Amino acid sequence: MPKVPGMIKGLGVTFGEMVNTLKPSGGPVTVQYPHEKEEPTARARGVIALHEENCTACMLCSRECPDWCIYIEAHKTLAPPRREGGKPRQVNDLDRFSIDYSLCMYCGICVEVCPFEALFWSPEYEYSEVRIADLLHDKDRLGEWMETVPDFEPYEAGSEAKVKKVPRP
Amino acid sequence: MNTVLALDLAYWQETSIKVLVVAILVPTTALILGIVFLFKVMSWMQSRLGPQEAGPRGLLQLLADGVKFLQKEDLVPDRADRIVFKMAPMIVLISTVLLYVIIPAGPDLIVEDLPTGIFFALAVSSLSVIGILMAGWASANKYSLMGGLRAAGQLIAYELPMVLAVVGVVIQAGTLSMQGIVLAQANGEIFGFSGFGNPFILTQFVGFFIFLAAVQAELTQAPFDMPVAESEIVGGYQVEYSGFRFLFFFLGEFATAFAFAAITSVLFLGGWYVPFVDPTSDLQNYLGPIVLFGKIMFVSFLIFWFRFTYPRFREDQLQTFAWKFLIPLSLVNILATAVLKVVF
Amino acid sequence: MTVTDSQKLAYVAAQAADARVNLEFETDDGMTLNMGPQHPATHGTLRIIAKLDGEQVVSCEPLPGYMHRGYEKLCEVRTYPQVTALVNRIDWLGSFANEVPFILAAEELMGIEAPPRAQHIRTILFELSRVANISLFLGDLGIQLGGLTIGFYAFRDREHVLNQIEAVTGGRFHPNFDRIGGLKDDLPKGWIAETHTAMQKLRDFCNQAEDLLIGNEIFQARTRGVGIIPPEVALSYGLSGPNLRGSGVEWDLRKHACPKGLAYDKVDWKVWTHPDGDSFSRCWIRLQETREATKIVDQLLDTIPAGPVMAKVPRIIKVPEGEAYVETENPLGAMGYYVVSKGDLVPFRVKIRSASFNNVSIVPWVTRGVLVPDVISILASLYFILGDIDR
Amino acid sequence: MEETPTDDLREEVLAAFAAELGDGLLESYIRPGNDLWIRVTRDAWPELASVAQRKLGFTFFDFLSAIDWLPSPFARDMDSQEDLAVHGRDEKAPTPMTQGYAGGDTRLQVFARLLSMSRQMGITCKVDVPDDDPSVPTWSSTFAGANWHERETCEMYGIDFPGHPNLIKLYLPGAFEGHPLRKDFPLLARRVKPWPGIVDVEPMPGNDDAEADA
Repeated sequence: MPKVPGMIKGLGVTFGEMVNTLKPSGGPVTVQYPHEKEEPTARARGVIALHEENCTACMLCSRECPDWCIYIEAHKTLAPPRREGGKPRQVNDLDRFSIDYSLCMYCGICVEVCPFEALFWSPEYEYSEVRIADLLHDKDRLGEWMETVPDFEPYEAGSEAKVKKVPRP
Repeated sequence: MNTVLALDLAYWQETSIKVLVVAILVPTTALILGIVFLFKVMSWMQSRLGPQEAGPRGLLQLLADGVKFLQKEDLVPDRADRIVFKMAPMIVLISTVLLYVIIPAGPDLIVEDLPTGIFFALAVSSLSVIGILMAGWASANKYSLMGGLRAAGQLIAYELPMVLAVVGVVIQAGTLSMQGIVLAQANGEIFGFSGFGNPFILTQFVGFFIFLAAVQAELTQAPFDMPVAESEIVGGYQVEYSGFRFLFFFLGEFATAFAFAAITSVLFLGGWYVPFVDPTSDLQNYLGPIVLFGKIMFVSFLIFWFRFTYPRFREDQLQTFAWKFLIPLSLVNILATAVLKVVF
Repeated sequence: MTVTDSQKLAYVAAQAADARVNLEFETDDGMTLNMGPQHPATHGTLRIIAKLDGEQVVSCEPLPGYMHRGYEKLCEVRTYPQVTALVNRIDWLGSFANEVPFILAAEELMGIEAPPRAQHIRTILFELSRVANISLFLGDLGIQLGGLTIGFYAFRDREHVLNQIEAVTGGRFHPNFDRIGGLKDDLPKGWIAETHTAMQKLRDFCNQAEDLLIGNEIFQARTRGVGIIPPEVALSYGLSGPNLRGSGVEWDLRKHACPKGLAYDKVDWKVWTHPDGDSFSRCWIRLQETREATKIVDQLLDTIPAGPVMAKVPRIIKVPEGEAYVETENPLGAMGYYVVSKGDLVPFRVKIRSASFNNVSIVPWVTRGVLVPDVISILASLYFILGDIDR
Repeated sequence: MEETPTDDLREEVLAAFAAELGDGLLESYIRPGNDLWIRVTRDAWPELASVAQRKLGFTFFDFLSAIDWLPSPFARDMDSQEDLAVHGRDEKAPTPMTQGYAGGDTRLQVFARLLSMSRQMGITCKVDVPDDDPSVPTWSSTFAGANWHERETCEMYGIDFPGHPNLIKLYLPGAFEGHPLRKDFPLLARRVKPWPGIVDVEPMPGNDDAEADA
């Protein structure tokens, strides 16, 4: 049989929330999405950006990818020597670096295994497409995301990890 | 005799105006309740804003939804009883429309002041049970059938406490006429002070709460929403309905909520009576509807507030609650009212 | 759009398979009610076939498998670091917790132990995923029982936890943050203070949930004395987590058999049990556990030791030959990974023991003779995640 | 955890099982302070369940499953693809079949895990399943929870559980053929698409030893 207290408390909760939503200091928790946007955190895994200069086509990311969604093609070419008077170096020049975001499960393994710091996470998330084939981002598109990559955050006290740097042009 | 319409109309003219008024009122009131409570108040209580895109602050959203429903295909299940299936929403809506006949909004603003007004209201409101049962049966769907049967059991169970709660008011007012009940409250006095009249909620508060609980059940609103229980039987008798037939159910539900809120205001809160104004004055015809509307919104708020707060009962618990608690309580209330009526 | 013959054949085969299942469950008297795979009460694609007599359930049989992804097979072709990205998806509401037992099992095989700082942060994230998971349970419970409002509060307040998880791991739902020998990264600056605030908000939410739902008389009438599971039955079905503690068995892997690599021994907290074994006790225990978890997080946040978050591990991880089974107290119950290694890059066999699988297998037993609305409240109180049943 | 007392605990449990089961207990393995494995004959398998539950306090049923010890003919799938691309031939020698802890003689083994709350320890029980008669007596009469686990094992490994009340498919559609968790069942998702990890770097034109330099 319904007793009063629990039911009255419930009414109080909903009424209180209504007042809280309506009063200027409270407001709703929802965000009217296309008009206003929430800022994701700096570490958010939104989209993978490629810093092409650092990539050596070592295929590590492509191999470690659990979904097999990174496609890399490259060719050998000669680059100017690092020191003056040295021999020209032989480097791998990227022909193709594509990530298929319709397969990607955003695990971040590719970013983690990259030994040359060529891949970065960007919190950008607005790149949905009407056609699924358009989700295959080529190396130019991946390169454009570099602008949106935020700096790495400093660490909490007691940490021994070093803050990495994002390469900027 | 004051009259708003100082016109002398022929019977057919008067009747067609009345039909028109009811035909406009039913969807309008449903829209108002839908937007204000279902969309806005519910959203606020859930810490959000509700629809924002259609119209200023999303106020036209329900209109847009209505248009959308009209555009949808009118689906009839293959094995449904076609005639009964198509008729059911109409019957629910007819029961709602008939309720509006006896609601007074002013001394002269009433479609028909039947001498047995409240009796008529309770009678036609149970008509919707037949519509719901028809819908549940004709859909050829197990969920619909369960929903329809639950609705029938529930509405019949709550008809009784509702009638018994009204009896207390009727005893006190000494009339079944809606206008008579309003006037009885308007002419009453609280310990010799007659400014507010004497709304029956003061003497009939037990009746008021029984009536409110019964209204909640009658409208199949939570905590008594088993007939449509979304998470159990996925909408119950409405499962197979689409397009404008679903819209009819929707209109019926909210217009009935409005009508019952109006009846509650008339029975317990003094109806259209504007305090400190002579009940027979012509001002009542202008201010009365506003006062009544305010009261209706208050009662609707209570109804929807409960709806948005409580989880639902189980079917057998609901019956227990009706038969073992509400009905004995209302009988005691009648007894007490009658005794006090005789004593004073 | 053209339909090929093979598509037609596949459709016919699917229909025939469906019809056969229906036939298997058709009764000669009474009514068979098919709930799901699309049904609001099954949050996911669980199909339940109930034989009814009026509104009373004669027998009720869940049919899982609509979301079976074959993780045990998929794990066999993935390297150890890749598996964590996969198992995130098992119990998607408390996803970090899925990684932990697997990593602990691999650590055990390799003989590595994570540094204390990593153990602490791991435990914090573990508890945060518990809070995220169970707070949504409280909301879902309301939705199942007809009180919609609490569901919105749950989504609102779970967001605080998800934001904290995201700030560390970068993923809201699939953190993929736990590594063999430690963690992927350290905490960002200011995170500890923010998490304290979030935990306070979650405690407020728990109070709201208690006022709005758990303390409500209608809710209690719906759940008390419904779906009673005695302790012996719970044990023989392998029920775990709050479902087991709701039957009065005091057994919490965090307290009684905590595997190495988690910092539960450093905090002071209580294991809640309830003697009744009914739906209400299971819900009530989950509410208390959410509160307890916020307290654990608060304590751990204040005592994080300094140091590295990663032990020395080889760059290419090859796990030595052996077998290990590690189970932890996940939000849904005991979750364990039986890892068999052949000294290769990939595990040879991974048996995933998920909590919901055992928890749901009791449904046919516990729903005999109850009413249809009780099936809903029992399912809601047993609390399963489809991904956790089907894996 | 100190090593010696827990070790004694597991030795004691093992001795208790040996006393109850007699010849039924074939082999055992103890990882000190951590875990205990035992392997029994197929005939002793149901007895093991009732002894564990009623006499030795292993009342909590954790899980039951099976394991296929056949070395995978496909490995990770991509391994063979990589080798073929780089070396032009499959260099992997077939590995011999070895069983894990507590030994075994057959390709398929059913294993289950029980937990004792009073002792706060678990035990993994194994039983050999002969290839020509893949069946193991059911546990579902002792541990009700084994019902679903045995259904899953049956469809995934093709092992019969005589005495099981309702051994129908749990996950897979009724018409599904094959036993997916057996090692010789290919994982098609990894075969329909070439592995993108094969090195695809074009050498310098006219430079034949580019590959050797790289």
